[in-house]
Amino acid sequence: MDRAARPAYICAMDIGTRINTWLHGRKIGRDGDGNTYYEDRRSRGDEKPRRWVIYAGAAEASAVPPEWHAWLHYTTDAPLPETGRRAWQKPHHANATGTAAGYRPPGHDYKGGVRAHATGDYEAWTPGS
Amino acid sequence: MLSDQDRIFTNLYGLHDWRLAGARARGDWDGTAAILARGREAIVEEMKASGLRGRGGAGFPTGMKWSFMPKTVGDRPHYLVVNADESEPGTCKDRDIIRHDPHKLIEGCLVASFAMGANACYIYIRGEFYNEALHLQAAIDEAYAAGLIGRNACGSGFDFDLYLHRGAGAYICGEETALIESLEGKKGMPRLKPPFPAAVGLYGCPTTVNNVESIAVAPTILRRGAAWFSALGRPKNAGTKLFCISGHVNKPCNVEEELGIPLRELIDTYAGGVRGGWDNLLAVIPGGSSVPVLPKSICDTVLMDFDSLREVRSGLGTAAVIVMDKSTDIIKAIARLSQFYKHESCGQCTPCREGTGWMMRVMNRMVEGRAEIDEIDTLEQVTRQIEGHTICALGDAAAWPIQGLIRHFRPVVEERIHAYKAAHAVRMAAE
Amino acid sequence: MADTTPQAEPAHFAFDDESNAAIAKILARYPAGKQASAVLPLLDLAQRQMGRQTGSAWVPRVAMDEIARVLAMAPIRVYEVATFYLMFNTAPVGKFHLQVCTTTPCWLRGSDEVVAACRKATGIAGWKETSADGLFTMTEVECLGGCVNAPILQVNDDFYEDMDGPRTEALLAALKRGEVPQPGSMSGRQASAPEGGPTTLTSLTFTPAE
Amino acid sequence: MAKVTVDGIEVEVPNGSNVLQACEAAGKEVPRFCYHERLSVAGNCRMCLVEIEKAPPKPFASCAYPVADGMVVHTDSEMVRKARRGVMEFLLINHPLDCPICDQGGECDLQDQAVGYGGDHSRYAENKRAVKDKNLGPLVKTVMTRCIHCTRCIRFSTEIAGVSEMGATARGESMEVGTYVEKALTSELSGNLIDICPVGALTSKPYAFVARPWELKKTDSVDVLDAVGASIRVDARGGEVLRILPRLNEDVNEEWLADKSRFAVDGLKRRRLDSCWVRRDGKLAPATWPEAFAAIAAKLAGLDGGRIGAIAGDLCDAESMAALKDLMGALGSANLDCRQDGAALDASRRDFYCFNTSIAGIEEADALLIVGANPRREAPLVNARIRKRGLAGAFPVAAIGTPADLTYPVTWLGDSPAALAEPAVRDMLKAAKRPMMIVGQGALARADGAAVLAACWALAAECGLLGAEWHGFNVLHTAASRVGALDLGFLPGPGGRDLAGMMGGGVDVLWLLGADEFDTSRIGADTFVVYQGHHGDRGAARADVILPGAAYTEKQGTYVNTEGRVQRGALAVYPPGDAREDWTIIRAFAGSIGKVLGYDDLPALRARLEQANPVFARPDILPRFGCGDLTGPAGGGAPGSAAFVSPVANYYQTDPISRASPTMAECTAAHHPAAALAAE
Repeated sequence: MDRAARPAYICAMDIGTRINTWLHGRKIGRDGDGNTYYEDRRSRGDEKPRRWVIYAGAAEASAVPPEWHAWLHYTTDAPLPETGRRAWQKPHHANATGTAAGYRPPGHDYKGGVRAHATGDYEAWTPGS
Repeated sequence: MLSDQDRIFTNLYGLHDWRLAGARARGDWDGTAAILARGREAIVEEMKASGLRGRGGAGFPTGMKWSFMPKTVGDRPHYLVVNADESEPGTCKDRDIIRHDPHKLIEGCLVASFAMGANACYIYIRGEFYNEALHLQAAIDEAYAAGLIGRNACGSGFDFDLYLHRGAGAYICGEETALIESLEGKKGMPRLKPPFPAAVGLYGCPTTVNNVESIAVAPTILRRGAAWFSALGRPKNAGTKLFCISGHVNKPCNVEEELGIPLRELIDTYAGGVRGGWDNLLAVIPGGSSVPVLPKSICDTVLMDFDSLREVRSGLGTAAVIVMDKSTDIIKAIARLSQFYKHESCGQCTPCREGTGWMMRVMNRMVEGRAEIDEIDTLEQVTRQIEGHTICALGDAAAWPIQGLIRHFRPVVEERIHAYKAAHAVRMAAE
Repeated sequence: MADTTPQAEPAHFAFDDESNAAIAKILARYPAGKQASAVLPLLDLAQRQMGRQTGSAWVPRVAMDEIARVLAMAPIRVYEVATFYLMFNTAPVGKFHLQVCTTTPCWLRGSDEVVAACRKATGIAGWKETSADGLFTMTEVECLGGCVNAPILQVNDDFYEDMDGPRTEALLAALKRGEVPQPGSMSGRQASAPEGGPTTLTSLTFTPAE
Repeated sequence: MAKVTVDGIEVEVPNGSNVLQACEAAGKEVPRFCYHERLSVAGNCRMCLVEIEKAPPKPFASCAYPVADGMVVHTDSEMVRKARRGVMEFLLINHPLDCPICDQGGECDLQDQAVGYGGDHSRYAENKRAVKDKNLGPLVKTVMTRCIHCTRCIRFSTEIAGVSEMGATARGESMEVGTYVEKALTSELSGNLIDICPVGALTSKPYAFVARPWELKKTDSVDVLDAVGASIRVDARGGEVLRILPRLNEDVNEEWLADKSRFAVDGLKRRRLDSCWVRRDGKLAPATWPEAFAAIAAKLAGLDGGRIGAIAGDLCDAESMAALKDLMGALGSANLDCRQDGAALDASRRDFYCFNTSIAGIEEADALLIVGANPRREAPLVNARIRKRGLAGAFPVAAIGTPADLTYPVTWLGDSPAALAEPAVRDMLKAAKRPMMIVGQGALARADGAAVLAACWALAAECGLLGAEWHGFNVLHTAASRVGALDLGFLPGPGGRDLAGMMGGGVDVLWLLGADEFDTSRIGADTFVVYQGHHGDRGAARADVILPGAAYTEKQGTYVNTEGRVQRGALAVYPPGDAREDWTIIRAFAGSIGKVLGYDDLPALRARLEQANPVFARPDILPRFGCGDLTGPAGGGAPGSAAFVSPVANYYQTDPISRASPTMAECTAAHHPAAALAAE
């Protein structure tokens, strides 16, 4: 099943979060995938300001890129810049397990092809060996 | 002050002849046959009446220990084993008995063995006492030649063989069951008790293990009577005792004195006083390394006997008085003892094998001050985790000096830690 | 730890006549069937024989195997014993085995100076090392049981008592010259009596019976 | 009996038990590392501390404290919990926290007990101790840094295995467990060190980093690599048997397992027969089952039953042997034999060929004569029992054969049958109340075997080994299938030929059911050989048709051990490739040539077994019996003068599985360099 296909607005929790965001949230920024990040507008005394994300699409925690993940979890005070990425850094993707994009081994019912023969767990005798 | 006439070890300093002729001149081997003629029961009763408590450290009544041996000799022979594995830091009394008064010990072996129905006795002497062992062996040979021991010892009709066995450098062999193991040709690893040696000891036979001093005083007690001996000292702490006074005193020495002598009198009278005067005293370890250290405030008044020292949460141990003056780094002195116990742990049971190393390492850091304040409590808890959880008493012995240090000198330890922190904070700031 | 360096380990060990005579005496001390008791004395004997024969008193593994054979024990039991007790050297040592006691009573009386003097005179840096001339091996030992005569330096079998830095240096210099000074207190006092002579037992005189 | 109250539960335990046993009796778990029921008490781990009322206020090591009547024990008081936490902390300070890469992980006493009784963090800030690993040979891997010095391994090797090779050298913190001199352990029971080690210090070398215990499917089964029939647990993952462990069976193996049975497991993955082969034009070519059956049927067509023969091998299950016997019967052949070594076994009475005293019964005996056997090599677990009995004292053991170290004192009286006449033999046996005799295959597998067997029986009858309550006559087998085959009568029928008679063209078609232990070159050049088995070994090399069968871990088989104990093995994994359970092959072949064997499934076949011999109706149970009839086995001639030679020269390679095992080859190289060289 493809989660992205599900309309986001019908989720009740999402509506509550949107109202709360409208009342208390201060927008901090938006990542490349369109997920928007908020922080409490007012101070909460000694406690840390709450930080949250409104997903562009289905709520999928692994969709948060590392730059924003650090900020969201109070590792950094400000989100890390998304620019200046190194050549070996791959673009961020949400965990695809369970979606159509997930990995399937050759021979999987949805993938087709031939499953590798289970070999190597014993060594057969041949004449003369 | 004990009069010379009441001293048992009259050749303590080796001023006189240690051989048989000299020993006889000092009264040894006098009427031994008559003592034996009193019979097993009478000898044990006399020893009980004398109130002699074992001189090896634990202070268990010697007569009672002898009475634990089976009354009749069954198919298993009885053995007396004399513990001459004197290795407790601070202690050097048995060495003087062996090299200067060996016949007292040999006579004691005969009498004690007779009292326990043992026809054979082994003296387990620590291997480092090589020259002392030569003396003792020569004395044993003399006694055999003179018919004092061997077949029909002293003409009493009792056959008695005495053998000398040299150890090879292991403190733990001073523990009675470890000593038996070692004597059987194994590693000196203490045995589980029960069964106790009086039931299953050397070669699986009933065995009693006694300290050299306990055995060596026996003939004199039996000759002069239990009443004489018990009149010396204090109630329940009867008799005389060899004290070894070492460390920061003007004249370190061994001396025989009554039990119950005030510590200060002992040091001032015999050892020439503390270096730099009594007020320069920092602390005293009153009974060999295994007992907790005492600060000066307690040393001022404490009496040197089993019960008085127990009251101040220390012990008489082997009566080895280690004196430390104010110049001493007390933490280092105790840390060195921790190293001793780590080195001498036999490694058999877990708390001691692992704990002694742990304590040593923490203590070594504390010497520098490279520690945290709450580590003092951790260290204290570690000592409690060792104490009472081990097969033999070495675990306790390793724990007590540190407990004594923390009990009486915690401020010193804390100060050292603060000083280290201060010194290093400055350096860190400067960097 | 286990194995010693192969070049040091002799290929063969057998007790010589002197040792064999001693073994017979030693075995007589223990009840029949309990000959394992003799393992400590025999290890000591083997070490002394090695000292006699090679100048280095230590117990090679072949000697342990020989002892196991003589006493009908499993060799591992002999290895266990030989490594458990400190006095058995499982690696070669110098002609003079300097055993410095540094336990608290000796340390209080200045064993650090003795150690420093030993280092200076022999050029040995660490414990269990042998000097370049092969004469000295220095070992840190625990309490030697002569605490009122501290500090103590044990050279092979002999205790040298009441040491300090200069006395240590003098002793080692004498050993190097081939002299063996009289063991005992280096300050000249009488055994464990206080400095300046005994203060007790002075009123007693003894005359031999006949 | 002593009444002891443990945590409020009152239990009665025999006098002389220890407190730990009393706690177990009360159902209270007491953690322990050094204590082991079958080893002497060391009391050194200090983990089993309990509180005892009216004793000094300190915790006591329950394993070393004898019970007393009226004792009140607490295993869960505050003092006990604190003490255990303390000991656990000490054990862990120098134990590496390398559980993720430790093979003991998941079945580690230290791990389990640290969770159950330890604290939640370490206060030890110093460096941990590191210890050099020891090389104990090809079977036992060491990571000595993990050692907690419980000395179980030292006590096991000294007490149970009887080889004093392990020890603890040096002392205190520097104490190290090992052999001091680097050497492979010479015990046939060394694998048990892995089981008794409570931590990951001693682990299996061949199994290192192979699997985690929770990944394995465990199947209870029976070992067939010697005739003891030890209870085992087969641990498999997927189609692979990864390891074999002993299972508790007081009557047979206690909780031990011999090294070959444990470590030959990698032989199950090599040289496997996984498809049919048919010899065409002198060369074996792969074939399908119908092709193979057709080839055999073609050869059998029109052949007289007397020209057909069958030989059963040493690892066969009773089911396949029964099926093969029935097939031969249907073909009209009486040429059957299971004695590849030619042992002169008399199957006319069961007690002529069984270990009648039973293995556990050894502990009741009070004298032992061994004739022509080396139990240490032929049946290490029987040898361990003999040693256990010997340690209990008053157990003279005499032996006739080639002197060898059997790990207990043995009086060697001679090496040939002549020694049976030694007066010392009779003196020893007659002086005993319950004497026993073990006759090995080395005494029977020879030309004068029948005479030796009769002479041994006569000696037994004379010396009081055969009483109404006590049966002291024992035959020690080396082949797991042998007693089962004898029970089924897998022997030449009336007029049938034995193995020797089938050689050299004695038959035209010879069916080898896993028979690899005889010289196949003796088979006549024109004899058509069908080899049914699981390993390509001597038999397969000579075969004209190969039918792939199942190894003992791959079928539900019944085996009868040397005692005559009927035991059932279980299927742990399926046979590889086209291989099938052996009895189904025979059943299918019979069907293909139109013969009816009378059973189509395992229950029916087992009913057939029971019909053939009622002993098969009672698996696992071994009734003890005396000897009612002193009549001896048929003798024949007088014993010769040749010396007895044990049939097992190299313990590590005795059958197709162990010969295929690389681990066993390594052991052979380590312990029998000459044999290893000859194999190459």
